[in-house]
Amino acid sequence: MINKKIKINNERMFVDELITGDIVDAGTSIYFKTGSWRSEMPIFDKKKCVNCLICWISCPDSSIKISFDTKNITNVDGIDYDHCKGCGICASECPTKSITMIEEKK
Amino acid sequence: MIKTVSKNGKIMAKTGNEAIAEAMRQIEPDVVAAYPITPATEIVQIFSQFVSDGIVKSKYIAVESEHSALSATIAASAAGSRAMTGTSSQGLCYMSEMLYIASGLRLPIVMTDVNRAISAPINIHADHSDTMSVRDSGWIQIYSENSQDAYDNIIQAVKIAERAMLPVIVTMDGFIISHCMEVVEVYRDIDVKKFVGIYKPKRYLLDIKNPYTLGSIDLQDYYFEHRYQLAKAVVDSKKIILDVAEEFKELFGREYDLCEKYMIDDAEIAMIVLGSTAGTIKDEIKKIREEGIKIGLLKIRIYRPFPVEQVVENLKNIKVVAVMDRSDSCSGAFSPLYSDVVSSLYSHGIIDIKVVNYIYGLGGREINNLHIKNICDDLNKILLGIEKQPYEVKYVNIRKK
Amino acid sequence: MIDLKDLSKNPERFACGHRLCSGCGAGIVARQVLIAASKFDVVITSATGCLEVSTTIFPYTSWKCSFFHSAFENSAATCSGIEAAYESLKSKGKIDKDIKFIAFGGDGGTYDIGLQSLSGAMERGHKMLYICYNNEAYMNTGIQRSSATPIGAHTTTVPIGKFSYGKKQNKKNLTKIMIAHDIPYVAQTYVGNWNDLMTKVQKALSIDGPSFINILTPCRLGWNYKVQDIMKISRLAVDTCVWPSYEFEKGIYKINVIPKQKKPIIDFLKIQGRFKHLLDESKSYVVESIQQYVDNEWEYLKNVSTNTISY
Amino acid sequence: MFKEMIEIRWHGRGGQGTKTAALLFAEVSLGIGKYIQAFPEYGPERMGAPVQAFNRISNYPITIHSGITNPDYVVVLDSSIIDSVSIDAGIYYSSKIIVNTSLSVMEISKQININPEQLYVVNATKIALEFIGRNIPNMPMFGALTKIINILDINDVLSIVERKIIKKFRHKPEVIKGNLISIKRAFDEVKN
Repeated sequence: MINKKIKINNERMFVDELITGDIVDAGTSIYFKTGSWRSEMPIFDKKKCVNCLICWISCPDSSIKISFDTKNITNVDGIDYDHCKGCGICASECPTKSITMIEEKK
Repeated sequence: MIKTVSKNGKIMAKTGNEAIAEAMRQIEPDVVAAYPITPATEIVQIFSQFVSDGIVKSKYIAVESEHSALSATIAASAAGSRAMTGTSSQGLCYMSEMLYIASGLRLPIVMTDVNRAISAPINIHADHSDTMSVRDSGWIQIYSENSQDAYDNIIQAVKIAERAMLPVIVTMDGFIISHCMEVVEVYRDIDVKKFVGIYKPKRYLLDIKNPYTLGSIDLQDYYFEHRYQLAKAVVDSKKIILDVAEEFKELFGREYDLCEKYMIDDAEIAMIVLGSTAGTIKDEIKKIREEGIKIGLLKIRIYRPFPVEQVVENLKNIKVVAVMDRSDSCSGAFSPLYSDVVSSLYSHGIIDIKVVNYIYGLGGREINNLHIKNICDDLNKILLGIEKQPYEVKYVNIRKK
Repeated sequence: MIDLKDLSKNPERFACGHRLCSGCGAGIVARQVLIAASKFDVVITSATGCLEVSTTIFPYTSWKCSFFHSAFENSAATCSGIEAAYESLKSKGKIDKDIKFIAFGGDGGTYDIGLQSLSGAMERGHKMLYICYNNEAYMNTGIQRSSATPIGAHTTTVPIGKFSYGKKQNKKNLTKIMIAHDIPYVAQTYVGNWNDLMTKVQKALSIDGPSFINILTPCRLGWNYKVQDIMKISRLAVDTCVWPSYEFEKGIYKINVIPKQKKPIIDFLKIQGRFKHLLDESKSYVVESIQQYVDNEWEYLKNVSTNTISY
Repeated sequence: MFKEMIEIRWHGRGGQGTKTAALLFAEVSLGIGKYIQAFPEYGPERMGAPVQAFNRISNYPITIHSGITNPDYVVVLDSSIIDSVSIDAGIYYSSKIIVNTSLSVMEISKQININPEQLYVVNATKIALEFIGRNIPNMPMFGALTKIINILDINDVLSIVERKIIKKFRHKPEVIKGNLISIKRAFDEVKN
């Protein structure tokens, strides 16, 4: 119930709707968008990428999107712009320079 | 032979500490985390012997401080286990931060506090300064008059806590009760276990299939609602406390209420008190009554939530009341129990009653029948108009030139 | 060796949408720890601090596993309470799963206010992993000095000034203190080496008893560097030997990363705003004394280490 | 005649079993159906230092929780404390004092200025050494008090005490026997 309300309209809950105690359902922060924090934005070039996953493991914001191909091998798909804060660590760490930072267009 | 109240009870000689340890053995909580402090040490000493002897299957954590004792107890409770602890005085002060957290997180922890004065000067004897210092922490506070009370209260506390989702502190006066061997009726293990039942929390951290976050940060948008929820729960717990008392009476025969009335129905003057001194006052009231003075006693058993309605109901026809505080607010604005009594009366429009605040027994200072008789004489003089109601706090049995 | 491809197949347990600073090291630590622990069910506790307040702003939480916070100084005691409850419920047959317990704390909550609680929990031998994400100052409250703050660093409670070059004391060597507890596993690692960090986490979790990992976690705000340079800076800490990567397992020291060429400490200091004032000629004696301290500690570590293992 | 409530004060030194005697006296009294209280002089107990312990015994529930200021009986486990402790504090005309001593009533009476009619003596140390083998005079003094207080049957006392200590000394039956004999001996020997 709590998730739904946050998900749909970010509405504040009334006291009667709150679970007893200071409880939050797991993983609800995905409904909080931090993408607007960016001043620079990472651009991912799939062609250069070797799927080493260093960007994925280095990202503090869990914002590198991955998927699994038919052989169940992990592929890097790109950036979750809803949450990426534009820190540029991925670009800086990428061994094949598949990610570059550009100015965020407002 | 002394008759038992309960059908299957057994009369035993136990100190307050032994009675609490006995109740804890019967309750057999999953986790106990505690740190030694006089005069509460015996409780955990006896209990850890039960653990060492395999008499209970509880896990005992001998932590390195009271702060960690309550921290670990809170965590164990949040994890889904029935958790208990115990302390006194400085230990309770050191736990203070965690007390507020336990109630804020709505964890049904049961703790014993053996009432002892707060330093400085360091003193190991009874007064209520420790529990009074955390009276607004959102814990239910139950005061015990004697070892039997302490034993019965701790058993009821488990049920109250789990039903109200609030932590409960059961207190008894240091040494006066904790170290005094008295007659205690101990119930059968099986009956106590049946009464407290099995703890089934709705949500708990070890339920890893249903993970959640407990102890998040509230900003301006939610803190107020959560604290309101807590305050309401504490006030609403009065009904739960009475329900549990009713169930207790059914199974064990002993009656409990938020307050205990003693010869107060036709009284003109009365005393209000917490803890062991109630017994001494009862003893003296019996004698004073023989002189034809209509005096009664209202013993507050449940101090938090404060039994506002019962206090009003029982005092509304009284002319002069002595509120006996075993702690001092050092404020000039009267002491905790007095403030609660007077605001209860005033909020209900009862203003033509004379209420006098007596502070007694700090650091274990003796309070006996003679002192109580003197207070009664004071009240009687005010009743008869011989003396005026004093405008300041009166200190009992203090050496002053 | 950590296989990222393999680990990436497990569900992510540290959700996006938290409110740590852009490029925050604590976020990297939390994620990598959880990813390293992928094959276990875990319960997490945390001390009050950046990580906790930024990841659990009601009604949002970034934790997809059970997470508990109660206060600043008691992450270890809290974790020990949960572990005790687990042991109790397991012995009574109420729980059958294997669960691991991880406590997080910053350097303030670990080196300073939480030291007693940590020491107690470690001494009692609870099966738990304590992780200190060490950013060398109280960053959550705005960069105040802690006992983990290194000599010469500028903080808001020991600011540089006419009569001050920042903190005058060396940082406390907490890793050594934890080693002195004689617990089965103690390690030091850093954010710039996911392989080293995650291997140590896995090792710690495989051990039957308490373990402690001290992770150097640069803070962009407090250390004042270019946000994307976090990995570079922490690697420099290892290459200059001011923060060696080593472990202490069952009484044996092992250095895990030996720099190919030990770099002078100035290389580490000069790219951080918190040490900028030390570059002035008049403060060269401070830099020299830091170099001396680093050299001594490094020699000591080499002497006590019986061998070297790199991950 | 049994007063509504009897109050007893025990004097001794830390380590002599003063508190134990009071606790045991309460348990024995409970065993014959009395309401009881037993409490030590509150505070840390230190070996060798003078200590006190108290009892209340009644046919009715005891609600009073103050200290005992006017004891009906005073039991002194160690006569060497007479000089430093006022064992006569709060006593009144019918209080009775029982002292462990090798001296006579008259000698003690002179020493502490108490009416000899209120005074009783027994050489509990000698009895303890003879039958228990150690100078722990609490058990014999227990027997002496039983005699003077005259509300407990000595046979009840012996059987209840045996039941209480049998667990502790399961492997030392001679200790149990010694304790019981010393109680009985002091019961017989205490005199005015």
